[in-house]
Amino acid sequence: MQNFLPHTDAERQAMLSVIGVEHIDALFEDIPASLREGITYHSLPTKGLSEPELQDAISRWAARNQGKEMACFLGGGAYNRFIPSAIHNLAARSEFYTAYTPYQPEIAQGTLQVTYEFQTMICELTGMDVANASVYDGASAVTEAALMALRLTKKKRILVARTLHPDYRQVLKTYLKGLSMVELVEFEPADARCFAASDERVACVILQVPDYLGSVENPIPIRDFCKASGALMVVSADPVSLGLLKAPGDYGADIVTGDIQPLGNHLSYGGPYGGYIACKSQYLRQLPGRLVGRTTDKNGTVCYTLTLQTREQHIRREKATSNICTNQALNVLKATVYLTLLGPSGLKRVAEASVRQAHTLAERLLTMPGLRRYQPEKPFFNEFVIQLPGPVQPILRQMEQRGILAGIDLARFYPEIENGLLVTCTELTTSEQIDRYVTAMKVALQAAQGAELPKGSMEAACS
Amino acid sequence: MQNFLPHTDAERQAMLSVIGVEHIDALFEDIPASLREGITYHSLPTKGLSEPELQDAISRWAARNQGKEMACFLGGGAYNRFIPSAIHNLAARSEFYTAYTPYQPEIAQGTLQVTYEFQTMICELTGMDVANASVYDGASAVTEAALMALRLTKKKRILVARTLHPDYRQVLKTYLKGLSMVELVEFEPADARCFAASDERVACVILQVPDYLGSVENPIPIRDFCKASGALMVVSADPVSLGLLKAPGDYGADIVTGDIQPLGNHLSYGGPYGGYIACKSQYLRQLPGRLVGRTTDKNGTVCYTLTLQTREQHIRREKATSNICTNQALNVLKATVYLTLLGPSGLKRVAEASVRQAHTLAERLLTMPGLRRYQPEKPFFNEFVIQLPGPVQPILRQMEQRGILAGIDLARFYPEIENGLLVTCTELTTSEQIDRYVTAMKVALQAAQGAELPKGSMEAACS
Amino acid sequence: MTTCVLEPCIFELSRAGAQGVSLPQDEEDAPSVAQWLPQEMLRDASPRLPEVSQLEAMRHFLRLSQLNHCIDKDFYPLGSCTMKYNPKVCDLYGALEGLTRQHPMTPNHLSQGSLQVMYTLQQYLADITGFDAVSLQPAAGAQGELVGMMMVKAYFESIGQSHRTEVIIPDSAHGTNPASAAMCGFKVVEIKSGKNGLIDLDKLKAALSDKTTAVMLTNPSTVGLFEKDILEVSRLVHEAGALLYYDGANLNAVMGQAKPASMGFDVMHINTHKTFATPHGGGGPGCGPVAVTKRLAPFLPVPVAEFDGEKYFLDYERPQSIGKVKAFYGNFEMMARALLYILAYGAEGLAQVSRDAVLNANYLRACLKGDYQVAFDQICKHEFILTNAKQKAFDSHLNTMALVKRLMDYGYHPPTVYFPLIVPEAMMIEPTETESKATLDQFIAAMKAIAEECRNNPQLVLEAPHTTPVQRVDEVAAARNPDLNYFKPSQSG
Amino acid sequence: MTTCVLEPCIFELSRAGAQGVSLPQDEEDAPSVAQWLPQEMLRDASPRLPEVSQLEAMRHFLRLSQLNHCIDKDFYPLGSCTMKYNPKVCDLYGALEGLTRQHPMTPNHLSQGSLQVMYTLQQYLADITGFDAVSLQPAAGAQGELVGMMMVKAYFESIGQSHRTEVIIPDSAHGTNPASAAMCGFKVVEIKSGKNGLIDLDKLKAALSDKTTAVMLTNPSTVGLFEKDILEVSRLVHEAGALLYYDGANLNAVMGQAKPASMGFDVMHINTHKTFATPHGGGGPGCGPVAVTKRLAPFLPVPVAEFDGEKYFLDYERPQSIGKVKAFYGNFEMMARALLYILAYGAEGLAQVSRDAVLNANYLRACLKGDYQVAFDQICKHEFILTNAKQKAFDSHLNTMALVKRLMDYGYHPPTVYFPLIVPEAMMIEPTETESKATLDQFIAAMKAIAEECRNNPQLVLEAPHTTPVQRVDEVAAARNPDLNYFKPSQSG
Ligand SMILES: Cc1ncc(COP(=O)(O)O)c(C=O)c1O
Ligand SMILES: Cc1ncc(COP(=O)(O)O)c(C=O)c1O
Repeated sequence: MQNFLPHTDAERQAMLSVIGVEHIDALFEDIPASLREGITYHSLPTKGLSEPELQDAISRWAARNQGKEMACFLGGGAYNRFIPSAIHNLAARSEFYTAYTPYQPEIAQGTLQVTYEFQTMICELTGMDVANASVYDGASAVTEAALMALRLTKKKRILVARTLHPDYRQVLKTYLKGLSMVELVEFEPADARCFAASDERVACVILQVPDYLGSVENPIPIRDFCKASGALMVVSADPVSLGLLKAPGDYGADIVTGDIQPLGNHLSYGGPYGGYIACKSQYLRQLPGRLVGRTTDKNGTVCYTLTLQTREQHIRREKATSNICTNQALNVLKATVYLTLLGPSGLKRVAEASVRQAHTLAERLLTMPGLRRYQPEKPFFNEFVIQLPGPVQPILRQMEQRGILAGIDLARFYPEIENGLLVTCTELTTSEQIDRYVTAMKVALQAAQGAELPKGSMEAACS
Repeated sequence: MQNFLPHTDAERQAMLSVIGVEHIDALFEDIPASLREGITYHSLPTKGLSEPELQDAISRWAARNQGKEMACFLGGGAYNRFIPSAIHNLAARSEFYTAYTPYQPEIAQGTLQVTYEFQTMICELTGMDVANASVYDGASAVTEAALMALRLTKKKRILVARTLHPDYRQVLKTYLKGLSMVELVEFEPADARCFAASDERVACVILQVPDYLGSVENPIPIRDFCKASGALMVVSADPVSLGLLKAPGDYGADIVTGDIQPLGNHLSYGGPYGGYIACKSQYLRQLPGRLVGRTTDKNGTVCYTLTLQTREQHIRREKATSNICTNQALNVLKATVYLTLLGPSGLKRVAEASVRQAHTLAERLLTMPGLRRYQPEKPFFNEFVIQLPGPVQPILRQMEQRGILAGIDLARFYPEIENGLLVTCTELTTSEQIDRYVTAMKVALQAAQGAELPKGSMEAACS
Repeated sequence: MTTCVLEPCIFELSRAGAQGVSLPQDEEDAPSVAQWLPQEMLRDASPRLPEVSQLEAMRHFLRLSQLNHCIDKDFYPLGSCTMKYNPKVCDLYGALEGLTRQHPMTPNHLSQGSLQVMYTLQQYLADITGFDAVSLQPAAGAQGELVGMMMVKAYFESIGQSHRTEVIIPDSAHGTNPASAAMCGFKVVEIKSGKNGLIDLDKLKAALSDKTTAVMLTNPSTVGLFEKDILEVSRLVHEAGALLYYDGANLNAVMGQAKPASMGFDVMHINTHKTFATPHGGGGPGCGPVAVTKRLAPFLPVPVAEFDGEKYFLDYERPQSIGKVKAFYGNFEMMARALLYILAYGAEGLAQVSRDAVLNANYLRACLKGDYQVAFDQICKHEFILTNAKQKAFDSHLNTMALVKRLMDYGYHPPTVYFPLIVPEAMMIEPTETESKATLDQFIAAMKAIAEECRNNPQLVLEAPHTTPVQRVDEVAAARNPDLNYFKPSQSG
Repeated sequence: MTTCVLEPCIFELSRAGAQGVSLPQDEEDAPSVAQWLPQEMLRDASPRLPEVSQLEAMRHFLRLSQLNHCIDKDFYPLGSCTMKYNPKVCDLYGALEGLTRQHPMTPNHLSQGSLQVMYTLQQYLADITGFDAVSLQPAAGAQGELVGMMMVKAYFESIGQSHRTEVIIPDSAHGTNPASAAMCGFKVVEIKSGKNGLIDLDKLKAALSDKTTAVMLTNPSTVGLFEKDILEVSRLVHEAGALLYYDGANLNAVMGQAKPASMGFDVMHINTHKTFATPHGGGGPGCGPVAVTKRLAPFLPVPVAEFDGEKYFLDYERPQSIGKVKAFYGNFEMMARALLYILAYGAEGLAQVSRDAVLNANYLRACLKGDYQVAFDQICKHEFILTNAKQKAFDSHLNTMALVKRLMDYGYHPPTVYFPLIVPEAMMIEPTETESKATLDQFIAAMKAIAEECRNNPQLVLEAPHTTPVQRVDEVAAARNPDLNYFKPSQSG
């Protein structure tokens, strides 16, 4: 079996003689014999699979997932959005797909210019001056922003909204654990008292707009608090929402972060996505990750290059702004093509359609007895929280049986919201799906009221 | 809706003023008003569909086809073969996919060199000296070969084997209808008498190896007949079979044709595939279709160009060797990549596996009471004909219900073969599928014996 | 500096034992296939197919691809070819196994998706052309022409007029027209075009007779002008008892403006790979549906996709059919792509396609006529013809070929040249509707720059191209000593 | 001849009103969304995103793509980066909606395919590395390092040894090692490498103390040599009560030869985008799984994929877990691709991968050592280091950067340069196993030609590259006046 290895045995032998050894083992004699003895990979197939078998394996994995056949009302930081076909065609091009990091600008202008264009688009969406070439995802983006704030303000207290994506909060917590004396304080944005008085100890306040529960809150009190406290205002935002909503820079944010998945990237069970960080230019030197700058070459041709690399680990090592090296460049390419194809009006339309479908569904659900919206006074974007009259899981199972992924059970993340279900619509949500959702919910609620659930669905509920 | 049109209305207006007219209608005044009045396309949607709607439409078409979920034992000139993934990646590249015919060699070396490589590979497979850049499909290839023979020999009689693909025979007949005095005679290859005596009137004898029914017959009597009669020997051959079987040139063929679908091209409900024609060099000037030749440019660089174009319609018009213009270049690319990836040993292995699976299945079927092979004395390749004890259609319906496309009912093409079913295996046929086939056939035969079929399946049988 | 070395031929990269893809191993006890096949029919020697690793194969073909011009990279003002942009949404086809893995012999009831595509496309094309019935079977325009002519022939046979054996074709026609008519056994009668490149009615009248089966026209004609006398032409042809064939290569100019059937045509072909944007793929595949009036419908190739109100099916019960011209049903993928294209635009969008195609052509014509001679300087349809008349005044060697080769240095594909034959030194420019004004303006600037170079530095133009991978290919040598096969480079020919 | 004009910035192509994709029209009576959102939170002005047609967008990005070097086009001898060929069969991923359209919050029982992939890959990676447990969550190698260090920290806290605060790292290490340790709040203690670029045991002993939490090593080290004293190193580290971290960037050298766990390491990361060929995509995405011994397993990030004998599920019940480092579960697509890669090779194939990777490196070393100084001239593993020592003798300006820029003119990507820091003027060459002997021989010829040029025509080398789209980019100006945003080209910085 040749697999993807090019050498024939004859060639291997010829190369060994050039090297001046008889047997390939001679090249491994520096490895202690005790390590080499009896080494096996017993759990792997001994021989590689052939390509037809590999095609078959991956098709079978895909067939064992049920998501794509169902109407998807899941969101919470990952959105089932329309992906223009041109994106795949371009991203699949070997010149983008199989290129390395553009360290050699002479032969990497493609990736470099795309990144520069991406940086600019992110600045336009966020109202910031500069943006980087990506970090891992929305969670690491907001975490890196917090670290920036710590370095910039030299203070040790971070206030984070409880309505920031729960995974992002967890990542933030995990990263900050390593740093001594840093204090991470969660606040409830609805609680006006939090920001009544300024607090000089605060390095930054982190909020999400629209927040994890879909609400669009007034950020001005927090902005004023930050101003008064000398703290940085960090906003995490779904970039699609910024097609319609005010750029955070316009209401005073200092650093804006988020995840570019909704910009033409597949859901793919959670990744790869990509984090963006944008900030005001005075914070540039503390921005982590790669940056592409525009310059000229020796002939005066406009060109692009990685720049300000002294912020990065390969130059500054333990003093770098971050340890990030490999980033999410291909996701950046997809996002850049997405924003190019949609343009400002397309992005706005996608945002508007999502908002409209969410409100249509919410209005219909809220006419149903037993369903309430959590914090009904708050305006929301394309997601909202419904409180069910009873436990969420059995209702989800019922809805699944009708081909609907009805939402995210908030029990794990927000136990204080009783029987809370986060429901998401996007521009791909159809009216027919909304009808089906409403009907299925009625049936599910009735079944739930009918005390005992049928046996099958109870079992499923435990899995 | 912008669709894929780039102009804004303002740009349109600006262009009109440069042209010197006020309104776009002024550009259409040469069309009689009576033609323009009230023109509508009532059956089309008035507005174009958006891209999400288009994505949805095509997915729904795909979902309404059931073929891909079933075990496929259909063949008969279109084969369900393994397609290496690299082919798609390369064929999807805009540089190949969206290029025009390589009339300008300076900026078309990619397509030109690929075609030259293809021509060479086809010659290697067929044992011929030259091959063209493709014609439409295997049917038009064999037809063009017949027309070549008519021109070359200036005779009027064509003998065609009844075991040539029925569609190919029909196409041949359709094309020859236009030509006065040409006589198309079908012969039964099994009938030794056909070729007992030479016949000076014959322009060519056309046979298929392996033939439509899967058999591999001895071509030597026909070769001898052709030699003796001054007729050309035309062989139509599945190129995959030529990885294992003798090149037709080695047993005396003058022109070899076939379809390149099995070389990395999708089944796609019948097309696009691609026809190849290869011949001895003395027939070159009568070869239809494009040809790529190797030459040099003004700097001495080796390069490629379309050549011998004086055979073609755009130069020779009604005297051309054929009317073909657009051909099957992208299918040629796929075939060339396929043959490159598989190499001689890979192609042989594919052929062998197909032969082996077909014989395994045949042997198991032939142990079942009531099943016979048609012409059991003949060796066969990867297809064979089973004669069922009763009508074929109800059995096919039964097999379909078990997820099996069991074969091609020969009733329309070969009514003389009673209850004949053409069964095909390829290298993708798995042992598990063979097991399922055998079991399903048993059940189907039993059901058929049980006199009446259930009502549902009878209805299906009539569709 | 390294010299520009193009890619070696794949056979030069071959190494015995290398392989580009891994196939399943034979089982240990797999029986030899030799037992089942006649010994004398087995190969003695392997074909010399290349043996390379997958990476070597990828690099080879990727590098080759980069030597190509393509519409996704830059402008292709190729007259008569309608090189428009193909929306990438059509590429979804390749990802959908429901379409790609459907065997053509799958029974109708399991192929409803494919059949729906075919049936719907037939309906739409009938509507767009104004005809009554459509066959999607022909693989390209030329085969569509052939089918059309075969039907004409069958029709006249069916009404006992087999004595009709001539087809009248103007000298401006594409080469496939006479070639197709000839393949059908007809005698081709060529008539000279009038001064505007349009039909000369007197010549037509003179040529028409009771031997005429059909007149083949392209409208707009191959000079890019609408046959203003088309209704009169149609009257004359039908009066002579003949039929009128429409070469649909230029349909892109008249959608939403006029239907070929209303013009008086009886039969036509459509090049979906021109008008409906199935891509050219380096020369194919295409799809060349034929559309006909009721009178000719019985002769369409079999099968035709039909719908019984519930299910789609393939109809073979057409006793007068000419038969088949392709195995199975035609280039199905191209049909699906054309249907997507039509759906993407809708009725209003297709009308706008033609308006913009004509707008773009007239804009280019208006902007270029100061620097180049326009063969027929009037409002054109989707294309127009320039000649070298002004340039050859500066240097008699400045022929059309020299001018367009120079265009390559500016990144453009040359226009169609030396066609139609009735205009000496023709450069036929068809911008299509998918080119933006910005692109057209850049092209205009390039053309003007070349006109300037012809004045001031003709040598620069005469030695062009300068920046392409190869330059001035020796086509004479290629034809004189044809090298068509790597292993047999010299052919007696 | 036209001058080489690179592609304009996308914003320069923008035209108000143009659009690249068509979206569904709002229904006539669609309610305005303004009613649902606070007026003051709505945008006043649109973001200046580009407005172009789909064709303009395609051309822009296609042309940009052609300015890139890529592994599918030519050799990438980038030390430490393991730029191997990615089998195209992995690209099937993108066509399978069952994988691409799976939302991460889909319940376990509806995500069995994805979970199977994750679980199986965890098992395989544990086997290959010899460790007991694996988390696939880190997005890249650097995040894997960070997770590893976090676990080390959590472990020492759990055994009451929070006083340990130092991490020992050799000066040859990749920059991410000290950066990751620092992000975790550790003090980095750098130790000088020994004469062979390997660990100096005395220096290690001197640095080890009861403050040491861990020693981070790369093995084979960044100079491409196996730490021959690794067992002794491990003994010393563990004796000091510290843990040993394995930077898996060089795993490609030792598969089938030695398992990191057997060498005595406690924790490691794997770069699937190096060893297991998930492609680099112009800089990412990657996937950086961490593997650990039983002792550290309780601290792995949540969730971990588990299997209960019937169903796969995500296990969050890990009370000692360090928490999460990524939203959801990591870069799933990269996991699927890595798993396909491992399946494509199997156990024997992976061993052969390392053998061929080492063979190729030693072959290049043997062939180049006549012309270039080899930093450590002995049998190497998968990579080795050259310097400019011989060349600078001809012209003192002939530094490493000049040499490798010249290599671009021969069509190759330069090696990794100026890394590791311990070798001045390092050129680090890692051919990987997917390069054929023919490619290596061509590369050798190019390197020899450059050596020759350095002797005879140093200016040619010093002014290189000559054939690339841009040449000698002004990086100083880029850093001095950072222009990072098209609409705000000048930043105070
Ligand atoms: C006017 C005209 N007629 C017919 C054809 C032939 O069409 P096809 O190439 O699809 O066979 C062409 C194609 O170039 C053409 O331009
Ligand atoms: C030795 C070494 N360690 C760590 C890394 C960091 O890995 P990643 O880029 O995946 O974050 C690299 C990558 O270049 C490396 O070469």
